[in-house]
Amino acid sequence: MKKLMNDPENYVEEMLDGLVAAHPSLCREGRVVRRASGSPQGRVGIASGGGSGHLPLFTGYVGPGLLDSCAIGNVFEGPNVQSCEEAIRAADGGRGVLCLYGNYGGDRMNFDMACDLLAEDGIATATVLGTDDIASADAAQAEKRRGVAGLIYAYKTAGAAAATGAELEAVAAIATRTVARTRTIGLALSSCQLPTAEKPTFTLGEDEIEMGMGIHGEPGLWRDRMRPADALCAEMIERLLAEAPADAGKRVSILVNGLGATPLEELFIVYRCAAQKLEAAGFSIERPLVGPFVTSMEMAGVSISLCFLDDELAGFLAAPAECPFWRVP
Amino acid sequence: MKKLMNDPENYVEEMLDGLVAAHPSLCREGRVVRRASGSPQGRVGIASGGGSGHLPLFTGYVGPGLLDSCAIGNVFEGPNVQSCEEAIRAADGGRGVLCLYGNYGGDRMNFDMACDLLAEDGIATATVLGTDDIASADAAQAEKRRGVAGLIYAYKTAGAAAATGAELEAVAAIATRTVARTRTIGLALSSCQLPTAEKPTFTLGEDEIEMGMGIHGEPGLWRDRMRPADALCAEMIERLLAEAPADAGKRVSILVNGLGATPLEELFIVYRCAAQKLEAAGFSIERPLVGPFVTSMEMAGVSISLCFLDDELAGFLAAPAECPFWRVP
Amino acid sequence: MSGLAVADLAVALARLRDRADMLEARLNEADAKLGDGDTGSMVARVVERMAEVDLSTQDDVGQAFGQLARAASAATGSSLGTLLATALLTAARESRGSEALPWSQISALCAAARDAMAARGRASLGEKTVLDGLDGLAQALDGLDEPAAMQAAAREAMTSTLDAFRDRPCQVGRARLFAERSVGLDDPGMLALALMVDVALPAGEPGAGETTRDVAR
Amino acid sequence: MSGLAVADLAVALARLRDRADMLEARLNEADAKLGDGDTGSMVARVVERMAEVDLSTQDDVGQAFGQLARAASAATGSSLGTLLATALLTAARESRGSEALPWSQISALCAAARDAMAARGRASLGEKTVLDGLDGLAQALDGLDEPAAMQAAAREAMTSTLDAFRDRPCQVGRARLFAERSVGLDDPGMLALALMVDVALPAGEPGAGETTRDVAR
Ligand SMILES: Nc1ncnc2c1ncn2[C@@H]1O[C@H](COP(=O)(O)OP(=O)(O)O)[C@@H](O)[C@H]1O
Ligand SMILES: Nc1ncnc2c1ncn2[C@@H]1O[C@H](COP(=O)(O)OP(=O)(O)O)[C@@H](O)[C@H]1O
Ligand SMILES: [Mg+2]
Ligand SMILES: [Mg+2]
Ligand SMILES: [Mg+2]
Ligand SMILES: [Mg+2]
Repeated sequence: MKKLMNDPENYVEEMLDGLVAAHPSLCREGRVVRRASGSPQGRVGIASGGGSGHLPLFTGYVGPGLLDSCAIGNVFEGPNVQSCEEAIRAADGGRGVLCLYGNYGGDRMNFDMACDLLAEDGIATATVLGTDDIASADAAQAEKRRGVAGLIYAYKTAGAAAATGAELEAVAAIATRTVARTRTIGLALSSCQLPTAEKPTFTLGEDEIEMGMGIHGEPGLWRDRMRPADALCAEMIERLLAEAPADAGKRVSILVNGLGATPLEELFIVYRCAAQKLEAAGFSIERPLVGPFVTSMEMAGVSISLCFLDDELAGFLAAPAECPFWRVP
Repeated sequence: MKKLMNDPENYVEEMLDGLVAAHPSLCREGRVVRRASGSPQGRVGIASGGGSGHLPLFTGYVGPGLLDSCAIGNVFEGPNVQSCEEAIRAADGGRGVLCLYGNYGGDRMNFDMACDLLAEDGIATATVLGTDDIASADAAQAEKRRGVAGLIYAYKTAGAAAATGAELEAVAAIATRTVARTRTIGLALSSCQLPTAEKPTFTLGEDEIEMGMGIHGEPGLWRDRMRPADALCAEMIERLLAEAPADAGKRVSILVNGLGATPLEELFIVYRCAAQKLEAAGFSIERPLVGPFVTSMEMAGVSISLCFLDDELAGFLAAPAECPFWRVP
Repeated sequence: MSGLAVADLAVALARLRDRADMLEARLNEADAKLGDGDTGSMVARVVERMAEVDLSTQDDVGQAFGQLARAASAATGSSLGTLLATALLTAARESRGSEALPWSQISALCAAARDAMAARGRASLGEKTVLDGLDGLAQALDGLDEPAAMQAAAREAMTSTLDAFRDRPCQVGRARLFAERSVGLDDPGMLALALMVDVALPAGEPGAGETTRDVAR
Repeated sequence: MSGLAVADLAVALARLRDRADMLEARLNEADAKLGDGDTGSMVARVVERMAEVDLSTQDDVGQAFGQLARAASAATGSSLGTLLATALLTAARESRGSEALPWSQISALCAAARDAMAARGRASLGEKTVLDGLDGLAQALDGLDEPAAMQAAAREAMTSTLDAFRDRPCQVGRARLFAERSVGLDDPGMLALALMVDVALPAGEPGAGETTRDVAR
C-alpha cells in the first residue's frame, strides 16, 4: 500500500501541521487542536479526541456550534492523558466541559485520568461515549458498543445545546440522548494500513467484502462476495431499523459516510437506495449527510448512520454550526 | 476493483438521483443539474459540464457565486449536445451564458454544437476552456492542455464576476485570465476503472507511481518507484513554478486535490510541504484548498494547482459563494 | 437501382450488436493505452442505442441515417461518438429522399462524412485518427459499385490504413500528447472504424476474411 | 541486599529495544486478527521512548519507574500502553525510595500492578487479557527470590498462561466482540507481556529457552 508520507513516525505531526496551516480557524498546541478564536466564554465547553487516521474526525469538527477542542493520539491509539488534560483545559470556559468521544478502552482510560486530575483543579467534567456501532455488540450490551461515524450527530446536538448556554448536565443529557438514538453499521471493501506497519491491518479478497467492520478494521459480522450496492444498502438499513430505539418516531437523519477511499459517486448511489428504503418504511429524512465524515485512512467502504430525531434533537441538528468539514447555515 | 454500484449502465443515473436527493439546492432535469432556485435573473449565467466520475466536479459546484448549471456525460465521456443545449438554456437569464469547461475534444464539440444551435434562438454564449494541466502539452502549446482540477478557480472568479452584474465579455475575460494564471500537475498512485469496463484503465505496480497523469488516467510524464511525499511535492511545486505566467506576482492560491481514494491525512502532509516550498520561494498563500475537489473515482493520488493571483482575481476568489462542496462566507 | 437500403443498415447494426462485447473489450484496451479507456464502452453503448432504433417502417435511407445520428448523439458526448454522429448526420443529408443510395455514391458519402468530421473536430488528415481511416475507405471505394468488391476493398483499406499509420505518432485527441508512445499502437478511433467495418459487413471471401480476422483478433 | 536495581531496568530496556522490530511485527499481526492491528507499533514506540530515558544518574528504582511511566504515558493513549503506564506508576509507588527492590517483592509488585490495571481498565481476571498474564507472573514468582529461578519461572508462567487461555474467548477490549473468533488465538496484550518478559530477561537455560523461543517464534 502506497502512502503519501515521509517518515512514518512523523505521519501524525505532519498531518496536523498541514491541517492547521490550511485551516486558520484551527489552532494547534502539541497534540491538541482547539478553536483559534479562543476558549468558550461563559458556556459549557466540549472536548473530544481519539486516535489519528479518521479525518475529518476528530479535529475537523472543531468550530462554532460543534467542538471546542480535540486531543489527538497516534494512528488508531487513544490520545495520551496529557493531551486529554490539555484539551479539556482548552475547552473550559468556567462552566464545565463535556468529554464526548468514542467508546474505546484507551481513550476512556486517558480521558478518565485527565478528568480525575482536573477535578482537583476544580474543572467540572461530564463524559458521554459514542456507542453507535450496532455490529460491535448486541442490543443487550449496547453500552459496550464502539463509537463510529454516528458520533458526529452528538457533536452537533451537544454543540448546539452548549451554544444556548445550557448547564453541563443538560448538554451531557442531549449528547446522551443523541447517542442513544443513533445507530451505525459499516461495510468494508478494502483494508487500511498503519503508517508504521509492514502490511495492511487485514486483507479482503479481490471480490470480498466485510459487513459490520469497525473503523479500525475490527472484525465484523460476515465476510462474503461483493453484491450489488442496493442489496448491501438494504441489508444495512434493515439491520439499523431492527435496532431502532423503542421511542423512535418517523423523523430520521442519515449519514452515508465514506470510509476513505470510496468515491462520492458510490456514496450517492448508496444514498439513493437508503433514502428509498427509509421513505418506504414511512420515515421522513432530515438533513442528510453524504461524504467522507469519519474515515479509516485508505479503507474503501461505507457506513450508514441513522439518528432517530425528536423535536429537540431536530432543532439542535438544524442550529447554525461551522467547522472546516461541516456547516449548517 | 469493487464498486458500490448496481447495473453499471445505471451508474450515472443513480449517482445523479442520489446527488440531488441529498442536496436540495440542486435540481436535475435529465442530464442537466441546475440551481433549484431557478435561472439567473438579469445577469450572465455560467454553464459547465463534462464526463461523470469526477465528483464533486462538475455538478457539485452549482450554486450562488459559482455555476448555474452543468451538463453531465457518461463516465469520462463528454455530455451530449442535447444536455449541453439544455444546460446553457438553464443558465440563461437574458444576458448571455459563459460555457466554462475542460479542454477535451468531445466536450468542446458538443458545447460548440449547442452554442451554434442556441445562437439561432438569440442566446449569446462565450466559451472558455480549462487548460491548466502542465503535463499534458508543453508551454508552447499551452492552449492544447487538458483542463483538470484548476478549473474550479475559474468557476469561482467567473461566478463572482457574473454576480457583480458584469457583461458576458467581462465575465469571460475573468475566466480566461484565471485559466491563464492557473497551473496543475497530477500524481497517480493507483488506477481507476470505468463502471462498465472489465479491468482498470491502467495498472501501476505495487510500488509504482505516475507523475503527470490526467484525471481520466491519460499517460503522464514519468513512471517510477514511490518516493517520500516531500520529494514528490517538491518536484510538483518546482514544475508548477517553472511554468508560472510571466506576469505572476507573489500572491498565490493553492489547491491540494485528492484524486478520489487518497486520505485527507495524506493531503495535509502534502499541503504542509507545498506551503513551505511556496513560502520559501517568496509566495504568500491565500485561501488554500485541501480535499477531494476534482476526482477520478477511486484513483489514488493528488494534484496540486496554483492560481497566481492579481488583485482582481484575489477579490473574486474571496467573494461569497456557496455550493454543496465549497463555500466562501 | 441497386444500392444501400434501410434494410442493409438494419442488418449491419444487428451484426455490430452481436459483436458488441468484442468491440467493447478491444477498444477499451486500445484507448486505455493512449487515452481514457472508454472508446469500447462508448462504442458498445452507441451500437446498442442505434440497434434499438426501429427502422422497420422506414423506407428513406436519409431518414434512417438521421434517426441513427440522433440515437448516437443522445448516447454519448465523447469525441469519437460525436464524430460518428456527425458522420451519420452528413450521410442523412447526402441521401435524404432516396430508398437506396447507389453503391457508386458510397465513396463520396465517406468523403463528405470525413470532411464534416474534420471540420467538427478541427483536425486534419494525417494526424492518425478515425479521419484517416475514413479517408482510406473513401479512396478505396472510389469508382466501385459492386457490393462484393466494395466489401473486400473496404476491409483491405482498413487493414492497410491501420498498417500505414501504426508506426506514426498520434497528433490529435488525447493521444497527441504522447506522440512517441503512440508509435507502434493503433489509434483507438481508427481501430474502432476498422473493427466496425469488418463486423458490419457480411463475412468476406476467405482471403479478405483472413486479413480482417487478423484485425479483429 | 540483592534485588531489582535501576541498572537492571536499563539492561532490560536495551534488550527490548534490540528486539523492537520483532515485537512490532508479531504484535501487530496478533492485534490485526482481533483488534486494530496497532499493538506492535505501539509497543515498539513505547519501548523506544522508555529506552531513551536517561537512567544513568538515577539510583532510586521508584523514581526510575516513575520516569518510565511518564515516558510510556506520553508515548501513547492506547489501551495496553495506558495500562502499562499504570503498571509502571504502581511500581514507582511501591518501590519509591529504594535502590534495589528485593527479588522477593517482585511478585507483590506484579500483583499490585495487576490490580491497578484492572481498576483502570474496569476489567476482571479471566477475561483473557494482559491482566491474566500479569496474574500468572505474580503467582509464579510468589515465594521466589533467586533471579535465575525467577527468570525460568517467569518464562514458564507466560508460556503456560498463553496456553491456558489460547482456546478461551476474549471477553474484554476490542476482541471481546468476537468471542468465538478469538478462540485459538493469543490475546495481543497477553502475548505482548509474554514476548516482552522473554526478551527483557537474560537468555535462559536451554530448556526454558526452548519454551520461550517457541513463544517468540
Ligand atoms: N478532434 C478529433 N478529430 C478527429 N478524430 C478525433 C478527434 N478527437 C478524437 N478523435 C478520435 O477519437 C478517438 C478517441 O475516441 P473517444 O475514446 O471517444 O475519445 P475521448 O474519450 O477522448 O473523448 C481517437 O482515437 C481519435 O481517432
Ligand atoms: N480494559 C482492559 N483491561 C485489561 N486489558 C485490556 C483492556 N483493554 C485492552 N486490554 C489489553 O490490551 C490489548 C490491546 O492493546 P492495544 O492494541 O493497545 O489496544 P487498542 O488498540 O484496543 O487500544 C488487549 O489484547 C488486552 O490484553
Ligand atoms: Mg488502537
Ligand atoms: Mg472519454
Ligand atoms: Mg476515450
Ligand atoms: Mg490495538
